[in-house]
Amino acid sequence: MTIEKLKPYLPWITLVVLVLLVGAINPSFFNPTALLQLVADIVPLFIMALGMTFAIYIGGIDLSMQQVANLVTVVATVYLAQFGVFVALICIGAGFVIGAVSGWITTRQFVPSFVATLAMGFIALSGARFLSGERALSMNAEARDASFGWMFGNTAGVPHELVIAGVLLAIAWFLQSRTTFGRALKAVGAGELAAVASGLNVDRIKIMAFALSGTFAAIAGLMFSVKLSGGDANLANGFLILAIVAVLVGGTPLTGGVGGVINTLVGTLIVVVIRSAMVYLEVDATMQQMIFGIILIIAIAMTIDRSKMRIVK
Amino acid sequence: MSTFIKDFIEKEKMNRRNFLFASAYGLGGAAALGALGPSMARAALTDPTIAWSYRNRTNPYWNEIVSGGEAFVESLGMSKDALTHLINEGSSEKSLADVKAILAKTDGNVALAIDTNDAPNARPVVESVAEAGGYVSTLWNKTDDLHPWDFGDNYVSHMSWSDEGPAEQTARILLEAMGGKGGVVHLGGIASNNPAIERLNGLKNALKDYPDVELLAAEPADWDTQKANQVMSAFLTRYGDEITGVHCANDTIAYGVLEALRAEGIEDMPIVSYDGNPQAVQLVAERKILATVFTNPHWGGGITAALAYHAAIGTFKPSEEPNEHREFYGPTIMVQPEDALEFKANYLDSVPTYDWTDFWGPSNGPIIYK
Amino acid sequence: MYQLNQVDKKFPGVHALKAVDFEIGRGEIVGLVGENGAGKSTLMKVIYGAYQADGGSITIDGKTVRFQNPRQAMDHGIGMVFQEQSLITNLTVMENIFLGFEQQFVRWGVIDWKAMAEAARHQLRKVKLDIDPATITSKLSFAQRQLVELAKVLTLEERIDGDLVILLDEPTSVLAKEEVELLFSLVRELTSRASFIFVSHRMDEVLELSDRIYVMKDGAVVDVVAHDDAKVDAIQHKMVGRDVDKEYYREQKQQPYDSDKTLVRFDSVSVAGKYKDISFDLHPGEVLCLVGTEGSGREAILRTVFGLEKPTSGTVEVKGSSFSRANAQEGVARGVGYVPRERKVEGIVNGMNVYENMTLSQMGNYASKGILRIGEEKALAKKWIERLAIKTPDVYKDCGGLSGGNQQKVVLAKWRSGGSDIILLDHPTRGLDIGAKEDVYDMIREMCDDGAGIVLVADTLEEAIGLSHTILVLKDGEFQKRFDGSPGDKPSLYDLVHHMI
Amino acid sequence: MATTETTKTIGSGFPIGRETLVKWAPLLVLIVLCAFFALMEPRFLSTRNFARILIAASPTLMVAIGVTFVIIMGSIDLSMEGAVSVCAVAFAFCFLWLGGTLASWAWLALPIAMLVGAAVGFVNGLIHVKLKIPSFMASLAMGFVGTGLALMMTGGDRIRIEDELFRSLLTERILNFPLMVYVAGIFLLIAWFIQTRTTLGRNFYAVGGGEDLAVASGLNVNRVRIMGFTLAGVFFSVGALLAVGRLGIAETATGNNFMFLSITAVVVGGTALWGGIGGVWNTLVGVLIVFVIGNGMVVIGLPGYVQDGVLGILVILAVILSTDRKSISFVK
Repeated sequence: MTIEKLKPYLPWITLVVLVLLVGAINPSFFNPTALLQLVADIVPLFIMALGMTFAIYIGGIDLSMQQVANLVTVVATVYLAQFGVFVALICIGAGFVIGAVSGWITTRQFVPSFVATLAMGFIALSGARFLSGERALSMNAEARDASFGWMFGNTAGVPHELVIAGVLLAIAWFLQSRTTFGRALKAVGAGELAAVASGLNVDRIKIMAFALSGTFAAIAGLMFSVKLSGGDANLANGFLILAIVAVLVGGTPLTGGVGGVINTLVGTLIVVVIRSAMVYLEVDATMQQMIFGIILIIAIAMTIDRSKMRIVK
Repeated sequence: MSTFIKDFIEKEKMNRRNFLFASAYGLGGAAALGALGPSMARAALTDPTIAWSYRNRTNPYWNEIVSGGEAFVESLGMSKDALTHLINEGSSEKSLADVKAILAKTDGNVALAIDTNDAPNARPVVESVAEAGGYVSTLWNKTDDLHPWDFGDNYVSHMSWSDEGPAEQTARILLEAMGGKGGVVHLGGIASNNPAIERLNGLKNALKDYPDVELLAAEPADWDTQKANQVMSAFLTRYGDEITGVHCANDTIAYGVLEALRAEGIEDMPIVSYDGNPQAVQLVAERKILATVFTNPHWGGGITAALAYHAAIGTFKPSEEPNEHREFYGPTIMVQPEDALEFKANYLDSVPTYDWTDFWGPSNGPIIYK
Repeated sequence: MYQLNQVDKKFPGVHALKAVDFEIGRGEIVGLVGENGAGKSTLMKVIYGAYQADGGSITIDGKTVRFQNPRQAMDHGIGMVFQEQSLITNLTVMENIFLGFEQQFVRWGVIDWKAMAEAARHQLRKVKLDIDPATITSKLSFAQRQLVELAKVLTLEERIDGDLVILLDEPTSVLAKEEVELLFSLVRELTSRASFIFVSHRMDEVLELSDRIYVMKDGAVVDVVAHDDAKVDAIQHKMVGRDVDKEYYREQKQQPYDSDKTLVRFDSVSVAGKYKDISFDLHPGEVLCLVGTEGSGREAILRTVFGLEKPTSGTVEVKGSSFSRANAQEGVARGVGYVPRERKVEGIVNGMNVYENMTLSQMGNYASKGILRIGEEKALAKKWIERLAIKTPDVYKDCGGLSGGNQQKVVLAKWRSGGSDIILLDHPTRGLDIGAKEDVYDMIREMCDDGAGIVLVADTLEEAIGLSHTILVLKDGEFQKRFDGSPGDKPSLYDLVHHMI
Repeated sequence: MATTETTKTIGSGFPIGRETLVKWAPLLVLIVLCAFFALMEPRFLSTRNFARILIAASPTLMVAIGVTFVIIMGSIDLSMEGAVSVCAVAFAFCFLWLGGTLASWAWLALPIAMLVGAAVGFVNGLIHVKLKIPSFMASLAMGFVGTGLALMMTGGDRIRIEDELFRSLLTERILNFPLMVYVAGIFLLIAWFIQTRTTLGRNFYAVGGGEDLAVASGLNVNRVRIMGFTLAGVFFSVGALLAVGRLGIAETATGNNFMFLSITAVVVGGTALWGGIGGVWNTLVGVLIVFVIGNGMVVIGLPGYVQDGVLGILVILAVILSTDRKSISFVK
């Protein structure tokens, strides 16, 4: 029975164990400001994972997020001078629309989200390549600082990125657990047919979930673009798999209806700890990938709650 | 934060160089002056961690770069394991995160050599290293408005290669071999990568003098052998015998092209490539490739680390060096069939021992912006 | 021959089997009855090897055996016929029959399809089913599937030399009357070769078929009755531990309905391929029962009222106007509530707790601008838990973990608390024990008293007759006959069956 | 990622045409695509071009067939990139170490590579089944491990295989098609054989059609699962061998891009991600569709930046056309 009670906390426990392990081997890991900075740096990844949580929470997946973010870095860079801070609206709108179209293709055309979002990602990539003229673009530094300088920097030692992440997390958490929409998401993830039979507009809910993941991808892309002060069609590469891994390690399985945004927070932190442990523990360059894979297996084996899964596929 | 905006407005009228310097500090300034502050003041470091941050280990080019870095570390009397490897796997996000991690771990006591994966990523990397008091030398990728001299001593140097000229030279060799007529196809790198753009421009420049040669098509092959193979196959369908020469953006692409041709039994197609990988040089010696351009990644990898290290320990003071010592082109050596074997013996089979304190000897002049 | 001695099984927090003694002789048909949660399914799982007993012993012909999995049980001649959907629908009939035992047809690593088809035909003959063994199972009717299921278990005949014990778990729940008769005669024939354990909620069938009947309650065997001594009342008394109300279907509570108002009007409605030309009116306080065999169009009519099916012709009016689009949202918005047959899939959301399930169809009532008032939700759930005596530790309990009857109560509470006054009940008492059934019947009467109209597809004909004001008999999607049933003047079973088949 | 099939057999008064149409839709899509590209550029429709498409498609076809088995079981295998890399590299090392030409003992490197593939798949299956980790995550992580292993073995170098005999896979042609196309064809037939004529192959469908029901029938589902992943690993290794044969290079990057490509191909071919439906011929058609699109777009001279988008749109259309919408209640 005690193990049953521990289950919801397994991701947290895994995180703490990992942190202690790395810290025990290399105590310099415990520098609080450095840790804070470490966490601040993964904010775009975390936002991406937050969005991915919605897609996975309803039992789907969104593979277009990385390309949406790529597109957004280009859009943000190209139109910053013209629209200033309002370029954010264009970016977020683009993410929302792409996500909604993915959702529409999945729900109304019965194309599995794995393929639908992958294909939508290709379309977004085309857009990014076209708009960027196939070049790496950089933002006008003055315009960037004037419009988005507030995204970075510190207040009372707290990096602003963390504040943004915190706000987004709070919004996502509120959406998930305090709104009819979040409740509907859970119903769709855990029992879609029952949701239909209860008169929920399931299609719209699913389309909204993908639209949300697209929106978060756009926010992540925008932040990343501002951080790097530029954009190109490949800038956000490398986000996708890590975002998925972060969600899964956090304990939101692909079956849907279980887990949530708080899990994603833990999952992202676990991924980041593993990754920076490679640097802190000076893991041999040719071994890093393999060790990442093995630790991942161990972490997932520890964090997933199998009691909600009838059949493990 | 608000002080930052105030600063920003005040400094708006300053000249651009100084402004960038200011904004570089300004963005993260509060953090630097707050908790992390003390390390900023240090002028020189003792026994800094030497780190190389690069794309991946699955590419021979980066292996050459790293071998240079390791050779340099060994020249200091350390084991080559002393070099810290930061691998970004093609992700700018990871590149930056790894840099932050190493800075945190060493508290800024680091001499970093880096290719930032994507040009926009160079600024945040340099900013964070400078802020933590470390020393960084960059290779290949940076935006045009980012300059080492805007960061005092901490941004030691940037080395790149001007590919347009050498690519034009190889293109001329190719066009000559084609007899000045026929059709040429170009298989490029990732379209947005600067070297990919420059190498295609080189070909276009050369074509101006060969009006009878048509550029049939230019497709990105993403530096990828398999993709190059498929694109070349499709070219063969579309243009067939019209193709009388192939211009490849790098050696990896050339391998894929060669195999696509081989599958068709075409053995004598003129091909040129770029990078001078050992296998490509061997192919040049066998006249399967007519020319490649050796950029000496071994030296490049070693000297980039050496610059960061020696600046860090105070061997020289970067801010006292002229600009052409802070931003410069790396060496290029044209490899053609006649000298391929000799070249291979001199540079590849036995790697020359370089003097890692001769920072600018083999370099190729200051970087020129268009 | 086959014996369980003092078998015990415990799960965390539940003592599922308490020192159960059970035996079955050669060629015997043994009935097994009990309320849901009495331990029947646990006992069966122990018998066919899905669970291992914690205590006691299992002997076959005096030899102690212990099964780690169903496979080992099969090797000892114990087979199980599951409820309808236990064939894998994307496989052929013969593959299903020999699933897990293909090796006998494999030569040099290759499956000999001809040999398998021949062997499958042999099995199908045993159950008198004349179909091509290469048919994809999804193309069969439910009744055919049930027979294939039996044929599959009967492969044990060839495989095992010794005696066979075959468990039949609710084998008749999807069968029409004549199909049930066919099944029973088959079972009786087969007693020359096998013994049967027969589990069913239909007491009459158990009584008819079984030589002896085991009655279970709370994980223990409370009585063993011989066929000749068996009386429904007595057995039910043992099962429930109290007398079953004589007025089982609450006929005395049946009130006349208000024929002046119309909730739902069907005017010559057809859905292509499902049913055609159906007309009826549903009035407040009326229980309208659709009677027919599986596939007669009953469910499709329910789904049309709810908005899940779009009529191809005719008009459907719900509260005076027709739907503009066929979807459930509009149905729910007009006060239609749907209690589906697949309770665990469509009724409740497994993974959501009690209050979340109760407000799922009416979240708008418990939210301001999309933000939920969770406190009110919990209060609602508490109220209905009390009102319907739902057995749950608290409102946070995952509905997937409740018993069938309590799940059904949650579903009914969901609609009633939301003010639905057109309630569609599809097999509302399916799989429920007697006590829970009575609760459902009470609720149906209460809803009628509150002015709700109910369209019912009942689990049994008796239920249909007992509960309804109006009965429509359907056959192959066509209307046959309408019966009015006021208390004391109800149609007989025979009347209905006559028009059904 | 999962759906439920509504099992409504009653009143299925649909014309017979629809089911057949959906079944053949992927092939129709393929033919329409070929016709379209041929119309735009007649040279597309030449034997030599088809040979080129098949050369490019062969390794992916092998990988896609491997993952088809796993998908039929209702699971998914994302380890192909790592598996292909590690098989290619292991093959190259053994091959060179044993003599460097097929005419010597080095031919042993072929079965060794397949063993390596089987081992990767086996471990993958074990992790999935024994640790009860959903296959999506288990195989994804296993892919990292595979790539990492390949990287560790090569240190990042590429290994050239120059042996003319081995390279005859690419250079020798029978009836205008190189040997590797025939090798792929033979393995396709083997896969078809496994799918239709062996117990294991049929059990994949049983597991995909209803796992709990298969368990209740006495099927050792765990064993079937592990065998499925192992078999997938073997096909990944064949894909690796063909990839090495095509380019003469074995490296850590040999496995790149196989993951999304092969799964897209499987789905486009009409095999359902939720298991139980489809098979190796579907996968063949799916792989051909994907590669015909890729080749065709370059052949008709579509600008590079448009190609990704067009691929995306065509993939969506192909899947829509080959989905039996009436039999599905929802898709995730």
